[in-house]
Amino acid sequence: MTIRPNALPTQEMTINMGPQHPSTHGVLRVILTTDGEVVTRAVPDIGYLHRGLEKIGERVTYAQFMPFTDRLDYLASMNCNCAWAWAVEKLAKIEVPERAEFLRVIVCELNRISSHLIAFGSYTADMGAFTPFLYGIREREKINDLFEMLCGARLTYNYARVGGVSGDAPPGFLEKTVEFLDYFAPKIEEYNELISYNKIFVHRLANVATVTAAEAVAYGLTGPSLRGSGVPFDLRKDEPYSVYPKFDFKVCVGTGERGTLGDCFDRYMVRINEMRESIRIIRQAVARIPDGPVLAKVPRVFKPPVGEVYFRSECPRGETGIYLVSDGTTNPFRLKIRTGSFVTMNIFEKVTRGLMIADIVAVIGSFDIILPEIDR
Amino acid sequence: MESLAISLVKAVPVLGAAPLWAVTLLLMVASAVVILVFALTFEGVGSLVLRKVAGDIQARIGPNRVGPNGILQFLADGVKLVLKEDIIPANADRFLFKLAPYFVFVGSFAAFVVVPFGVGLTAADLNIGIYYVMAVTSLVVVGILLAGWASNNKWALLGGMRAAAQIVSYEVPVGMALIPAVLIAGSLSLQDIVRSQGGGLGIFGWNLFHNPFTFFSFFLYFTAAQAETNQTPFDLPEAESELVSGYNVEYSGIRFGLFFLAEFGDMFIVAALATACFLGGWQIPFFNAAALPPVWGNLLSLGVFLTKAFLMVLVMMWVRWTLPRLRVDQLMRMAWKYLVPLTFVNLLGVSLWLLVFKGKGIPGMIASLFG
Amino acid sequence: MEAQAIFDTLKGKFGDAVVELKGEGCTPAFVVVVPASVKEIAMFLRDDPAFSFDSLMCLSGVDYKEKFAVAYHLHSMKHRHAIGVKAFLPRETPSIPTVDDVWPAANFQEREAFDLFGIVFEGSKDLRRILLPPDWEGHPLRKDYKYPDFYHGIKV
Amino acid sequence: MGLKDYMNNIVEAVVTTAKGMRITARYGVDPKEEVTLQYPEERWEIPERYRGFLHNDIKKCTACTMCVKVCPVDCISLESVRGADKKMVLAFYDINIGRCMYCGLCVEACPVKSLKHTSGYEKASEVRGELILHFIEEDAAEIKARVARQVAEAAAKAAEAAKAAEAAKPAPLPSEAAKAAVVDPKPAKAEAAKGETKE
Repeated sequence: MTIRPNALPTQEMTINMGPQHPSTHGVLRVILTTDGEVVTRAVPDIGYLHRGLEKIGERVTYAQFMPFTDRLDYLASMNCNCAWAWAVEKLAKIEVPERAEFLRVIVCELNRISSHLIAFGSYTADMGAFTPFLYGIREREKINDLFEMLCGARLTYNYARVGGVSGDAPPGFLEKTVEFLDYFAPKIEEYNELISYNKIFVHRLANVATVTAAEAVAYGLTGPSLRGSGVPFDLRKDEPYSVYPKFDFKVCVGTGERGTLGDCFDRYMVRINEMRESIRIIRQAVARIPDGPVLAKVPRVFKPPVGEVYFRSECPRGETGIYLVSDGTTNPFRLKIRTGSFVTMNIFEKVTRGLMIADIVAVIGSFDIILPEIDR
Repeated sequence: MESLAISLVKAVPVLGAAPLWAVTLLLMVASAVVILVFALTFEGVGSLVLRKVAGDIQARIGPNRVGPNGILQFLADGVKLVLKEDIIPANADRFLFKLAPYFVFVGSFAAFVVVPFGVGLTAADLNIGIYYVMAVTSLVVVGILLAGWASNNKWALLGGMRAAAQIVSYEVPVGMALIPAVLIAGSLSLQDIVRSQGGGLGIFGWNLFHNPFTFFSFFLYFTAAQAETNQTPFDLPEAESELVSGYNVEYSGIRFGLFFLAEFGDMFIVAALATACFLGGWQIPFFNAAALPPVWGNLLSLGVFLTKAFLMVLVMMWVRWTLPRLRVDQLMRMAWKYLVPLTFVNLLGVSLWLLVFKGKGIPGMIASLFG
Repeated sequence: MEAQAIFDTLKGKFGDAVVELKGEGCTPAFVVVVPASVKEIAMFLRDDPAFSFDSLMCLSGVDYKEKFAVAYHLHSMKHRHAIGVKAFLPRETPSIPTVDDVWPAANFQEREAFDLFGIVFEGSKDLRRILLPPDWEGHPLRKDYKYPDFYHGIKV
Repeated sequence: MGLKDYMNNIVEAVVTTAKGMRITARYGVDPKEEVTLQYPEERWEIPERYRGFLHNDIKKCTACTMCVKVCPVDCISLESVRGADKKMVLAFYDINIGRCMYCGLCVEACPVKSLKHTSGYEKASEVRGELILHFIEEDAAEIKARVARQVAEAAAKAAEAAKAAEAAKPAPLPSEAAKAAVVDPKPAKAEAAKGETKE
């Protein structure tokens, strides 16, 4: 198409997407420069939810910071709880009873399922299909019931403790967990039939915002976003922590089944498939959980040795790395939390160039970002 | 309308004293009021049903607090819409901003005039019925474009532009998909089209089963019409999750209510046209409603027509709560690469069929085989 | 590859630019380097096939009261080994070359360190405040940060 | 795009739509699938470990201030005075449930298990002050005065007893003893903190 020399001059339009927008998953603001429907540049602006968690971390003790990790990624509080506990235990060299580790793995994987359910549900809602979202929420409520039984809260669990977990599984918890898994496993197939392979849905996601494997590694993508690009890297397998080496599970990677490798659809499918693997892990963990105490004898206020530790664990939204510098006092000297979503936002501007406005929504959903984790 | 007035004057001698034009005017006003009341009631009930269906499909209950089982919810919603503050953005083009909802409302309601509700229940049985519907529903696009422009909001503008592109594109397949029914009936009047689907063949007398091409025509029409009326999966002009709420993002109170009502009005028009053109309209299988006394015949056929139309509306809601939304380029591709060629092929097929088989459909041929 | 071996190689290549290896109490062990040569060392660590540290896990600023530090935690997808690199900066003029053209992942984390510590990354493509508003005064994660009472006339 | 792809696209779109609609229809017609809980009328079963509002059993409480120290958001405040029998007497014990994040650390820290989570979760108020739970209704100043009086009386008694036993030694002034008994919460905190780090 040639441009007519006497055509009317056109100009690009700057649109503010967010911080109040239904599909930015919170208070993300994206400054869009558009040429009609085509986005020429999308710059993320973050920080609307900055609460200074790292600064708070410097004034509370190691044990007291636990409830704040609930607020790090509120859809996967258990994973953040456990990540903090593992990091501090590594720093202070605390041995954890095996039953506690099994319980942690069970709750982490349950929380991974519930977090992926939200990712799945909100993604479909972003794409215009509202019904699967409510199906996802319905299943998540059942997980919340389990957690409520275990620790008494439905959102901010605060379950892990430095040295173990806050309470043993109440009678009937493990049985109910298995019951839930039996109920939930066929639902994944139903989701796939309902929406995943729906022609419109596939068309919306396939070949959109492709990230190659090399780019994904260079930009520090982690978790499902990295695996969606075909990199089989999972911290649970490749840098094993806790009792994960004892379980048999598969690392799900994107295959490019409906488009190019590393597009939105691959990232989406990795999450769907990971739910199946989590079910497998939980089944094994429930079957093999040993008896014993669930909390090591750790004083409420303790002084870890001088030193520093960088510990990373596989959270539903990528690697949550905790960098702790201890000066030998009761409080952390410096605490830095590297979260999956924050680093992921780095690649956002690059992959969204030339997409359409509707695709911006698809990209945000496919990275499954969550704002409290970005802004901390 | 005039013929109706003459017959009315004959039936009721008291009216003979008044001039004929006055009686006609009176009838016009009366039928307008009746249609408006019907449309508003439908929209109220429709919104309630929509939410109930959504609730059922989404494994929840839906509205159930206002009145028994929530059946008065639509009244509560209506009262709320009327009482809410009517906000006009400071930088909006006030005149156009106020004008836009009326365009949309009028465009959607004027189409009710020709809907064949029953044997004799049509406000105006125009001999260009289908063209008339196509023409007045096009007013909606003007209203939406105005709303998008006048709001002085970028999201609204995008929604308006999307709507304009979408509705104009989808007019083509919608029109093309309706023409087979016109060809079979040999008339553009909706009443004629309905009448042509009667006879002793029962439901096989419907245009839907006339021949394979009309069968496809129905689905093509249904798909394209969903797009023309901005229903999911083609609700791009509103696109809650992308454009926040699209062209009506700045509207509130009763002005928003007008958009809302027009949306349901469009929904009914699509269902009514599909019913009239493909599903036999008010025709009752194996039963001639026109032969009954006028009152009973009309009531019965009205019931049948509304049942069919409501079933179509239910299907539209069902689709709406199942499918995700297309992207704007895919929407255009669907119109011009899929629906337009397919409807043309269909039209050609129907024309050839009618030419070759002398206007007979498959059921008709089978019936004549068995005597 | 072990931290000691990495350190030895780096020491052999860069000499005085590589100061020391700290392994005790630190996981992963980290190599202390002088800030000016961070970029060359980073390039080398990324490109040398024996190391191929292709991913920057974490970049953090640390305020040691008398000086600042920037800590890089690197990981290699190929060899599956990790190392920390740390550079100490003077408190008065905290500035260090950027590594965002070595690892693109560094950009946001450098912006964060700039925002919360005031560490300047020279040559960065886009060094703006990221978490705090552009007109915020001070760098909150510094140990001597005083909480402001008001922000734009609003009580904090 | 060949004709085959073209037709495939149409068929696939129709088939996948039909599949999805089958599932939604199943949910639509099956009333058993409705999971909504009609909240004010129906309520879910509160599990035993539910972390609702905090409640402090004042009779058991020893005013050890462990809860105050462990609370990450400082939502518990208390003041206590040393009573006549050397035990701490609470002057006031307040929990700001508007600030509380229901983490449960204080409940775990409580050595006498007087602090507990209840199953309560409904409390909305238009006034922030109403979100502060006062567990001692009596006025703090009155309690302090009463305890001081008791301490003074006890001291006087002790002094008399001491006088009777050892008439040679002078007894300390009662008012001074009372003053010393009113413990400032801050030093108590520091003391307890020391004890804690030791274990």
